[in-house]
This record gives sequence, structure tokens and C-alpha cells, in this order.
Amino acid sequence: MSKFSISNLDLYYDNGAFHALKNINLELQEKEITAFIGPSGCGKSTLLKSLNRMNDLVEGCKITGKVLLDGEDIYGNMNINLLRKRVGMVFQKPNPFPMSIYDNIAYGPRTHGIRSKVKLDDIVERSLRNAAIWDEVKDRLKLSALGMSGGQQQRLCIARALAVEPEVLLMDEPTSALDPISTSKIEELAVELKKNYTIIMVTHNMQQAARISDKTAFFLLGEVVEYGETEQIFSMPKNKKTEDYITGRFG
Amino acid sequence: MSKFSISNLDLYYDNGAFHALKNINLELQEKEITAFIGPSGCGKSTLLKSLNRMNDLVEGCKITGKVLLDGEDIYGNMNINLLRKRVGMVFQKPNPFPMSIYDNIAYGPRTHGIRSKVKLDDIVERSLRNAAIWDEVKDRLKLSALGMSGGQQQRLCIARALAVEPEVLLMDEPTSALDPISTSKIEELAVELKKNYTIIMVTHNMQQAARISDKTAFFLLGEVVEYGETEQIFSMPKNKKTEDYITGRFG
Amino acid sequence: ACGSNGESTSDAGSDSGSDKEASAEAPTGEISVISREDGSGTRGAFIELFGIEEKDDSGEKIDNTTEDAQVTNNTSVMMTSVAGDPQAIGYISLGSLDKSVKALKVDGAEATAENVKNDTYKISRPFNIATTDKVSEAAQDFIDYILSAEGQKIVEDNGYIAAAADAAAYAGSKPSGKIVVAGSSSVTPVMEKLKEGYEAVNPDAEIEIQQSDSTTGMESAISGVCDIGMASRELKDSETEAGLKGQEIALDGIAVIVNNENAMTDITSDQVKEIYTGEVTDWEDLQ
Amino acid sequence: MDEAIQPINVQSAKQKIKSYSHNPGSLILAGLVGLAALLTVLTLVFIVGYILIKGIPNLTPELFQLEYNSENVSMFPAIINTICMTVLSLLIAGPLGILAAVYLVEYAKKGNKLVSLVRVTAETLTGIPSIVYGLFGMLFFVTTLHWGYSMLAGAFTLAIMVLPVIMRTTEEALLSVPDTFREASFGLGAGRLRTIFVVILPSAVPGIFSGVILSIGRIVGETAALMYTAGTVAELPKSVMSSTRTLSVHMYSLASEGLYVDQAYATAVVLLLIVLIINWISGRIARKIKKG
Amino acid sequence: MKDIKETVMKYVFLLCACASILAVVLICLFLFANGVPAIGKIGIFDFLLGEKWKPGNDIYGILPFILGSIYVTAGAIVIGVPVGILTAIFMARFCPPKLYRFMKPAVDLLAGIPSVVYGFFGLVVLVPFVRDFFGRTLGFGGSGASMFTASVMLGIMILPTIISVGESSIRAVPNSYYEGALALGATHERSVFFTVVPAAKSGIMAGIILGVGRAIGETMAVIMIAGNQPRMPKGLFKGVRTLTSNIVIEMGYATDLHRDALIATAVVLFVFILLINLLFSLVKRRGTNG
Ligand SMILES: Nc1ncnc2c1ncn2[C@@H]1O[C@H](COP(=O)(O)OP(=O)(O)OP(=O)(O)O)[C@@H](O)[C@H]1O
Ligand SMILES: Nc1ncnc2c1ncn2[C@@H]1O[C@H](COP(=O)(O)OP(=O)(O)OP(=O)(O)O)[C@@H](O)[C@H]1O
Ligand SMILES: [Mg+2]
Ligand SMILES: [Mg+2]
Repeated sequence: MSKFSISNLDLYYDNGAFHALKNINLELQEKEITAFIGPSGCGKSTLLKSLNRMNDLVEGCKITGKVLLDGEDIYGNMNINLLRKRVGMVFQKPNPFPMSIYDNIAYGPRTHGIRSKVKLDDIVERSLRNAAIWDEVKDRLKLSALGMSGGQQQRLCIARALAVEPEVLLMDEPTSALDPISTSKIEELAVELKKNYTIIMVTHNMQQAARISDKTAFFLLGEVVEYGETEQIFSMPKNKKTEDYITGRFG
Repeated sequence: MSKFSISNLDLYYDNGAFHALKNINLELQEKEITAFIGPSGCGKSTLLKSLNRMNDLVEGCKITGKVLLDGEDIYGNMNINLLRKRVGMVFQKPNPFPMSIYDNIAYGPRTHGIRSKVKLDDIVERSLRNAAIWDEVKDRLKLSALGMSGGQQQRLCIARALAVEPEVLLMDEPTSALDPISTSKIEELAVELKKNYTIIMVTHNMQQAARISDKTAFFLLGEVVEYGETEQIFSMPKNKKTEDYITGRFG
Repeated sequence: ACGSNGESTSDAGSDSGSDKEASAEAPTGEISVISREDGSGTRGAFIELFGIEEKDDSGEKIDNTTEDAQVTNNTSVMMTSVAGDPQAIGYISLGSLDKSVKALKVDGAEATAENVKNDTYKISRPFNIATTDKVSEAAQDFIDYILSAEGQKIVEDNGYIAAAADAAAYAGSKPSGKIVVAGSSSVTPVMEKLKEGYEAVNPDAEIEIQQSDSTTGMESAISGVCDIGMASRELKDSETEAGLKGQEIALDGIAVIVNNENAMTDITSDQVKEIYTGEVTDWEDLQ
Repeated sequence: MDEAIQPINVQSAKQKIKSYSHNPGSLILAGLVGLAALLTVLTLVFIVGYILIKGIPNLTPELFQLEYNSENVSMFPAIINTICMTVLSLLIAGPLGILAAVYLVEYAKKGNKLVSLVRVTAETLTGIPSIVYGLFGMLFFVTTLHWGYSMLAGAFTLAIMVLPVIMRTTEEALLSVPDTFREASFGLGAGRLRTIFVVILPSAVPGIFSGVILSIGRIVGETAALMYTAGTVAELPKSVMSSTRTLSVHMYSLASEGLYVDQAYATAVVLLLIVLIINWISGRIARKIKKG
Repeated sequence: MKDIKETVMKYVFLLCACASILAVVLICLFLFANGVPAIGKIGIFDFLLGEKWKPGNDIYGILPFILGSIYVTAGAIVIGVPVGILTAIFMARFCPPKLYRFMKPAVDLLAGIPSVVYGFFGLVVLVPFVRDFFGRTLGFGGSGASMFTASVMLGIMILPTIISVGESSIRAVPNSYYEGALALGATHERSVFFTVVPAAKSGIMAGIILGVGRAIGETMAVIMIAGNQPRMPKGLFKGVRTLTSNIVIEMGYATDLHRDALIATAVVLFVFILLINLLFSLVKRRGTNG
């Protein structure tokens, strides 16, 4: 079943001066991992942010078209905060809050009304374990999250996103700052999570896309050039440009 | 010939409370690419920063041991600004100045006394071309660098480092925010540059290390576990931990 | 004060001159007593002349002004406060009086310069200037001018009372030079007029007036920052000991003022004393 | 073409209000914030309205004659003096405060005793009443240094007064400049000086200017400290050593004996206008510097 | 060569940093030289704890003014700080750009209005209002010139300081915090209040300290509307005299011991402010360590 159904989506920055996404039509499947690939500046992050309406924050950003989540128009009457609870996000640059590690993770649950210390403790531990960082931080949960290394920070952010138990997880190059061991843990985790969640991930790492995603969308200059089964895209792309790009990796 | 000769280097953060680098001994070869690999938090960035004394800025950071650049002690009487001119750096997170693209690139040369507009124009163009970003930005050199995408920003930072024509280029995961096309361009560039320059690069990308580096050093918990020819490290590592790590990548 | 009076009330006053009495009511309620600050020349003269200051057994003077009296150090704040509060009473320099407030007759005598001069209205304070022994020629000439017939006429024209009743005409040497005059803000307005008068007869003189307060004026004169100090009080012993010589240049009457809505027109000095010592706190209790 | 775009990502007011029904707490917060802003604006409207109503009818051409005398009580010399005094004070306090803040942020080590001392003294300066500044200035600049009542004495006194304001706001502005800028600059071999003047200070300009504007407010509005240092002569300044009166002092003098209250209100109107103009100009300068 | 420039400039910076110390030392010297002997003559306990102030009879007790300053400043904080911080938040994170173009200069203007103008405004608008509404209608009594009026006035006067310093520090918080919170489903308000504002804590605190400094040191407006009775504070709607008012009101005519007692009042004020600041920095150090 398709979780997100995007039709005729156009996105403009600077009040229409820059056409960043051009007539996007995509069906993103539930309980699968979809990878967005493409060269820098092609609009991957932009499309990702349209899925939880983070682009609303950008002044002069205009969107036309339709985005349905479980058949419901997210640009319609849906409560924007509940949308973002359902559609979590991990950013390209790690952005932990300037609070303790514990409070970082507990921020989301608290936002959504969980006050019980026992429950919060449980959520914090579970989320950190899921993000493969529990062992490193369990002794310093009360220390500031800003003192961690880049990789640790990013995993913290993933844990923070998991803590609100979203249905969909948007990830914008979540592993670009991680070492291979954490990366593979996150990848394992993603594969594990897709049993229950829908994951959409921007990545520059071809192998990563090939390794873990079910579907892949290839973007170029704001357009979806090719979208389909990952295996098929990587083994026999229909479009010449896709082929160039994928093989260019090793060229 | 060895460009950097590091002996008995120990580094402590927080006034000795945290022992981040333990008895490092390395000879980094001139006109080669040396890759630092290892899990997150193992001290790769820390060692890199010790090579151009960026750790001097960290309060409570203490260093013992010796680092020689062309036989000269960089912690001795060397002028720290000249050291940093000779040993350029590209950071993990792109950090362009809040100025125009042109001024970002021209900042370094201007710092070192170049005022002539013609010369500066030339340096700017050359550096941007080398960093594979000229075509994207040539029409908006006067616009703010902050309006660029993450990948573009990082390439700008590489261009900025190249503009001062350093002897050594330290790169801390320079391509972690880049798409494959730019990545391979940068990699090509690195290979090109090593004809004249010495390059030391931290990377999480095993293939990248394998693909372009001549020597590889594997770090674990602040120690150099293994250091040697890249080929040898990746094909038949001497140390069990190295092997685990490298193969863990695909495990 | 404040323009509330300056603008709106003075208008009201002019077009309702006749029904002023009609709109005025016999005051009721708590009296808002407003006084000047301790040490000020106005307050000194006021408490002395109304007997609010009394000697105790050991012969020391005690200022019995009620503690509940509001205190201000500023004439226009005093006027604005009285103009805005129907239950207020205060006192100000005669030279500053305008239509925004009403001056009461004290023991039947109206507060006018005329009455002060002929001694029927007793409440007044001196305006002093002070110099050290080393007076410059220019400064001395200016002082001569102030005390001359011309100078004293300017004093009278501005609502103050001349200090020297029949002074001789000015016959100075009109030297050139710069004269700095500093001190009391109460004396400043009349000093500005004197300056303009003097500069008209002696264009070579350059006079600078620094408005601050009496004590600062005296100190500036002692330290040589100014040539002539102005004070709206008598000189203190410590100041004369430091070498200052005082000279009275004018007298300033002090008017007891109430709100325009207050129907009272007359007050006795005993009543003033009762109000200011806090024996009477309600307008209705005033006999 | 541009107008043809009918964006779907614009929330209607109705949707926004509806979304609050899920988050009553947020609605309360939004309400509080709005209320506070409304209060602030109302206060301003009240005060400015009051000044305008009292002052504008009294604005007469005589008030702007070149020469002051007790008939026309012209405020023209005071206007010029105010501007000179503001510029002079800022010329002293600005560099001093900004450079001091640079030292505190860029040079001093954490936990440095001197830094805490500077901070405590600076904060103490903010609490000293202006009359004490006035008396101090009179005793030190006017008498001890023999500057007499002069613009210079006034400017130095005011400079000490606004120094902590400029220092503190600059410090905050410098602290908020990301460390990555510093790293990048040092990494290119730039020294501290170049890093500070080319990269850090320009990024901190908006913050610094908010401090400068606050200072201008204090300088323009000050009376007590100036009466005892710069004096009250209502003439155009001949040099920095001549005694001057600023608009505020002028207004205070006019009002204090209750003789020229209407003119005092007219002066207040002009004072407001000047503050507005100075703020506007400094805002533009800030934007210029930031653009580079 | 370059190094020399760097070193020289470093010391120039250091010198500038010491300017405020120098200023405080000079002011200190001046205050203490004049004030401390007076305190000695009056007796430190009689001076600090005396409930009577009668300069005419050489009785100098400033306890009423110490209390007055504390009450009025506390009142100003209660009124000004919440409104100021909330307005700062509004300006930084809630204000539509069109409104902002009006609000920003408006707040700057508020900072530029001289105290004297505030004072007259208070005298003509606030005092009668307090007298008629609180005093007569609600029956609290008093002539309107009171502790309450002064607190309101000072609350208004510290607004622009708190607002502009607070606003610029809120703006300086990286947007990634805000975005991160929104992406977790937090509302705009929650993101701002629980992520952005805490990150701007130090700047907001600086604004408050500057504001409180202004409240303690403000005189011209306060003396016009506070009543200034030299006696123990009697209630919210009764007049009160603060330390600073006491100095300004009587300095003009004071001589000899009276004058020195006023300067001694300034010494007390000075020490008072110093203590507050030391306390603040102590609390702050605790905060960062804990
Ligand atoms: N806020 C914005 N305002 C204007 N243009 C923008 C904005 N954000 C992005 N763009 C432009 O839109 C285009 C797409 O940007 P986007 O960030 O989606 O690229 P991306 O595919 O994620 O690239 P990268 O791999 O470098 O992150 C780029 O050309 C970028 O310059
Ligand atoms: N300024 C600092 N103060 C204290 N500890 C620090 C500081 N910088 C780094 N560390 C600690 O030193 C260790 C090494 O950090 P470093 O940044 O060198 O790791 P890294 O190998 O580059 O990791 P990553 O791959 O995540 O970037 C980490 O445990 C980190 O928490
Ligand atoms: Mg992106
Ligand atoms: Mg690192």
C-alpha cells in the first residue's frame, strides 16, 4: 500500500523565482525503505522536507500539487504538529539541542504529553539503544549533548526522532557523518524498523542505497528521472542519465 | 621523504581529564595521500588538528611529544600562522564565512598579502575550478555563500583552502556531505594534487580510503592500531582489530 | 509646570474667568501636602516664617514638617502635582506662579511682589550671588550692573523684588571678557534676563550661565570653575569660611498654592502651620 | 506567471486557530506573547501620543532660531549640541566597549579572574545613578583635570555611563558568532586580529548596533550627569572645550522653574524625532556593514 | 613584524577591558573619600539602620530608602521582566515582518525617550489615574504618587533594554534548534519557549541585569512620581523614597555633613549593586557547573 502519494508536486523558492521541484509524481510504499539519490542541489532535501511540511518555514517557498499520507491531504486540514509527529525527521547536519542527552531524547515524548519519569526513562533507553549509541552515553545522560563528537551527535538525533515513535522516518543523509560501524548499525536498524515504519532516506552513498533500500528515486535538476525497484535501478536502469550517474560513481 | 614526523604524541582534553591520543608515532609521507580511518570518537579529527595546531584553540587541551614538519618542530618556534598557511584544512562540517563566494575564496590570499584584483580574480577562478564548483557558481560570485546547498558549501570550503596554496592539505571527511559526482571529482583532484602536495584525509568511507590513499592509519580509542600501505592494510591487515573493522563494513 | 496647565488649564482659565468661582468647590477629603526638599531655600524660608520650624528645649531648630508630605525638588513638579490634584496644597516661588494653580491670600494679604516689598506679605527668600576675593574686572562690572538701577529694574520686571531699593544708574567701564555664572536653577531665569540686559549695554562681554543648584554654584565659585555663584538660600558658614562673599540681588516671594477647583481663597498662617505639621489632615477639619 | 502559482502550503487563519485546539498550552503561550507585545505597543502609543498632543501645538518657528535667548528659548543650538555630544560619546565609548568585549570573548581564558572582575565592575557601572556620574564627572573631569564645564567632560562622563551597555551587548553578539568561523579563519593561516576584524566583528554587527542604539537612547535622554559636567550653555559649541546643553538638559531647564513648560513639550517632540532619525541611520549603517 | 602587531593589539584590547575597572576604581575613590568619613561620623548602624532622616537636625538614617529601593526595583522587575521577555520573544519569533518594521523602531524609540519625559508622563497620566482609580475608587487611599506608580513607571522604562537585548540573543540561536523541535511535532510556541529561549538564556539574563541596573539607578522619573517621603515605606499606594531619589532631591542644597551623608548614600547604593552583581555571577557559576 502506498504511504505517501505525491502528485503533480511543484515547488518554488524565492516567491517563484526558482523552480526547485518540477511535477513530481511518486507513490512511496508503506513499510519499505525508499532512497532518494542524485547530485548535489537536485532537490532531494527539498522534496523530503515537503513531506513533513518543513518547507513551510522557508519564506517565499510555494508549493502546488498534492501530497497524501494514508490518503489524507497533508496540505489540507491536517494538524501540522501531528503530521510531524507521524513523520519524523533526521537532518543532514546533526542538530542536538543545547541540553543534556537525556533531555534531548525526552523532548519529543514530553512534547506529546508523556510526563511519567519511569516511562521517559524507558523511552530514552530504548531510543538510544535503537540508535546504537546507548553504550557510549549511558554514563553521561545528564551531560550536555553538545560535548559529543559529530558522529555521536548524529546518532543522538536519530534516537531523538525515534523517541516520538513516528510512522514515517525522513532521513537526510543520516549517516554521512558516521563511521562504518555506526553506519552499518543504523542501516541494520533501518532494515529492522521498516517492519513497522516507512523510511525515506536521502543518501549520497550508492552502496547504501543499493544495500538497504527497496525502492530508489533518482533526481536531476528538480525532476524525478527514474523511480523503481532498487535492484532494477542499479542493475539495469532504463534511463541513460541514471546509468551515467550510477556508474559515474566508479568512473 | 616524510613530511610530518610525529613522535610520542600524547593529547589530553579537559586539562588532562581525558586522554584522547595515546603515544602516537607516525611518519606521514610527502606527496602522498594518507588516510585516517577508525570508528567515531577514536581521535582522527584530534590528530589531524594537532598537525596545524588547531587544538591550540581548545581550552584545556594539552599536548606532549614532537611533531616535525620538514624536520622543523611545529610546536617550537614556528610562526603559527605560517604553519597554517603551509598546512591547510578542510573541516567536517562545511563552514563558509558569511560573505560573498568571491570574498570567501579571496580571504586566504588577502590574509597573506595579495591585494591585486587581477591576481585575486585568477586565484578565485582557479581554486573554484580545482574544487569542481566553478561552473555552478561563476554567475553568482558576489552572492552570499550561505545560500548554497550543503554539498556546494563544502566544495567552496575546499576551494578556499586551496586558494592559499598550502603544502599539506588536511581534510576531515571532506566528502561526507557530497554527492558521488562531486566526490569523485574531489577524489580525482586529490590524486592530482598529490603530485605537488601532501594530503592527509580522515574518512569513514572505506572505499574512498582504498581507492585514493597511499597509506592508511587505523585508529582505535586514541591509538594507532595499524599503519602501512593502503593495499596491504585492506588486503591483509596484520592486526585482528583492523581486519574486524574493515570487514565489519560489509558484515 | 507642566504643560497640562500651561496649555489646557490656562485656556480653561481664560475663557472661564467668571465661572471659576462657581466650578470651585469647598475642598473635602485627605489633604495632599506637598513640600520642597530639606535644605532648599524655599523650604527654609517657608518653615521659618510659618513657625513650622521650632526650637526645642536645647535650643536646636526642629523642622516639624509632617513625614507624610510628598517631597519634590522641582517647582514644575510641584505645580503640576497641585494642578492635577484637587486636594493638594503646596508652595512655590512667586516668579513661577501661573494660572494653572491658585495662590492663596495669607492672613488676608495677596501674594504679589508689591505686597512683599511693602512688607504686608511676609514670606520671601533671598537670591544671592557669591564671589571669592579674586573677582575679575569683567565679573565685577557685571555685578555692578546687576546692582544698578537698570539691573534692579530687570529684576522687578520679572516678578521678583529688588534687593537695593534705590540703586544708582549703571556707569561701568564695560570691560571685555568671559564671565561664568553658575548655580541655583531658581535664580537662573532672572540671571538670563540680566545677562541679556548687560550684553545689550556691553557687547564685548561674554556671559555663560550654568544652571545647576545652589550648592554646586557655591562650590564652583570656590574652586574657580565659575566667576559668580548663584544661590537661592543664605550662604552657609562653611562657604563663607572658604572665602566666599555673598551679595543679595533680589527677593523672591513664596506663594501658597492650591488647585483651581479648591474654593478656598484665604488661609491663615496658623492653618498653614497645622497642615504642614500634620495636625490637620483633612480639608473638612480645617477651621 | 508568478501570480499564477496557487500555493497549497499556506495555512489559512482558520486552520491555524483550529490547530490550537489540540494544543491549548500553545494557545495560552501565543496569547501571552501577543498580550505582552500589545502592552508594549500601547504603552509606547500612549507616551508618544501624550508628547505629540502636548508638544506639536507649541512647535513654533521661534524655537528654531539660530541664537538662543530667554525670549525665544530656541532649541536649535541644543539640537546641534545633542548630535555632537552623541557622536563624541560614542567615539569614546564605542571603540573602548567593543575592543573590551573582544578581549573578554576572544582573548581571555575561561574562568579568568580579570574577566569576572571586568564583568562585575561593568555591571556595577550600569547601576550607578546618573547623578553620581554627574558629581564624579564634575569632581574628576571638570575640577581635577581642569576641563571646566565642557562638552569633553560631558562626553567622557557619558562614555563611562554607556560603556557597560556597549560592552555587554557586544559580548553577547561575539559569543553568538559560531566557532566554525574562527576555525575556518585560523585554518587559513589568518592571525587573531584579521579573524576578529574581518570575520567575527562583521558577523556581530547587528548585535553591536542594538547596544549602540540603547546607548544613544541613554545619551540623548541624559540630564543629571550632563548638568554637572557639560554645563547648560545654550550656544553652538565652538570646540570640544566649550560648555553645551543637550536637548534633554534644555528641556529640563525649561521645565524646572515652570516658566516654559509648553516649549519643553515642543522640545520633547523634537527629541523624539532626533532619536528616530539616529536609530534609522545607525540601522542603515549596520545593514551596509553587514553586506560588506 | 606581524607578531608585534598582534601582541600590541592584544594589550590594547586588554587595556580597553580594564577601562571599566579603572572607571569603577575612580568612582569608588571619589565616593569613598567623601562618603566613608561621613558614615564614620554618623555611625554605621545609625546610618544603615536608622529609620529617621532629618538633615536639619543631623539625623541621617537611610533604612527607609534602602527598603524603598528594594521594593520599587522588585516591583519594576515583577512588571517589566515578564512583559519584556515575552515581547522580545514576540519580536524575534512571532512578529509578522510587516508589523516588525513598525515594532522595532518603536522599541528603540522607547529606549530613547528621556527620563524627564517619562516623569512628566507619569505625573500627568499615571499619578492621577492611580489616585482616582486605586486610591479613591478602590479605596486604597494615597495621593497617587506612590510605590506602585513608581514600580509601573520603572517597569515601563526597563522594557526597551530587556526587549532589545533579549530579542537579539533569541535571534542569535541557531535555527537548527527550532527546526529540530518542529520536526519532533512540537508546536511553534513549544519549540520557541522550550528550545530556542533556553538556548538564549545568557543573553536574556544580560538584558535583565542591564534593565535592573537601570531601574536601580533611575532617578529623574522616579522623583516626580514616588512621593519621596523620607520615612519608612507604609504601603503599596503610599509614597516612598529610594536611595537614588534621596541623593538627587537633596544634593542641590545640601552642604557639609548633609552633603557627605548623601554621598555616603551613594556609597551604600554602590556596595548594594556590587553585592547584587557578585551574587548574580555566583548563581551563574553554580548554574554552569551543575
Ligand atoms: N531556502 C532556499 N532558498 C532558495 N533556494 C534554495 C533553498 N534551499 C535550497 N535551495 C536551492 O534549491 C536547490 C535544491 O536544494 P536541496 O537542498 O534540495 O538540494 P539537495 O539535493 O539536498 O543537495 P545536497 O545533496 O547538496 O544536500 C539547490 O539549488 C539550492 O540552492
Ligand atoms: N574539545 C573537546 N573537549 C573534550 N573532549 C573532546 C573535544 N573534542 C573531542 N573530544 C573527545 O575526544 C574524542 C576524540 O574526538 P574526535 O573528534 O577526534 O573523534 P573522531 O575520530 O574525529 O570522531 P568522528 O568520526 O565522530 O568525527 C571523542 O571521545 C570526543 O568526545
Ligand atoms: Mg540536501
Ligand atoms: Mg571527526
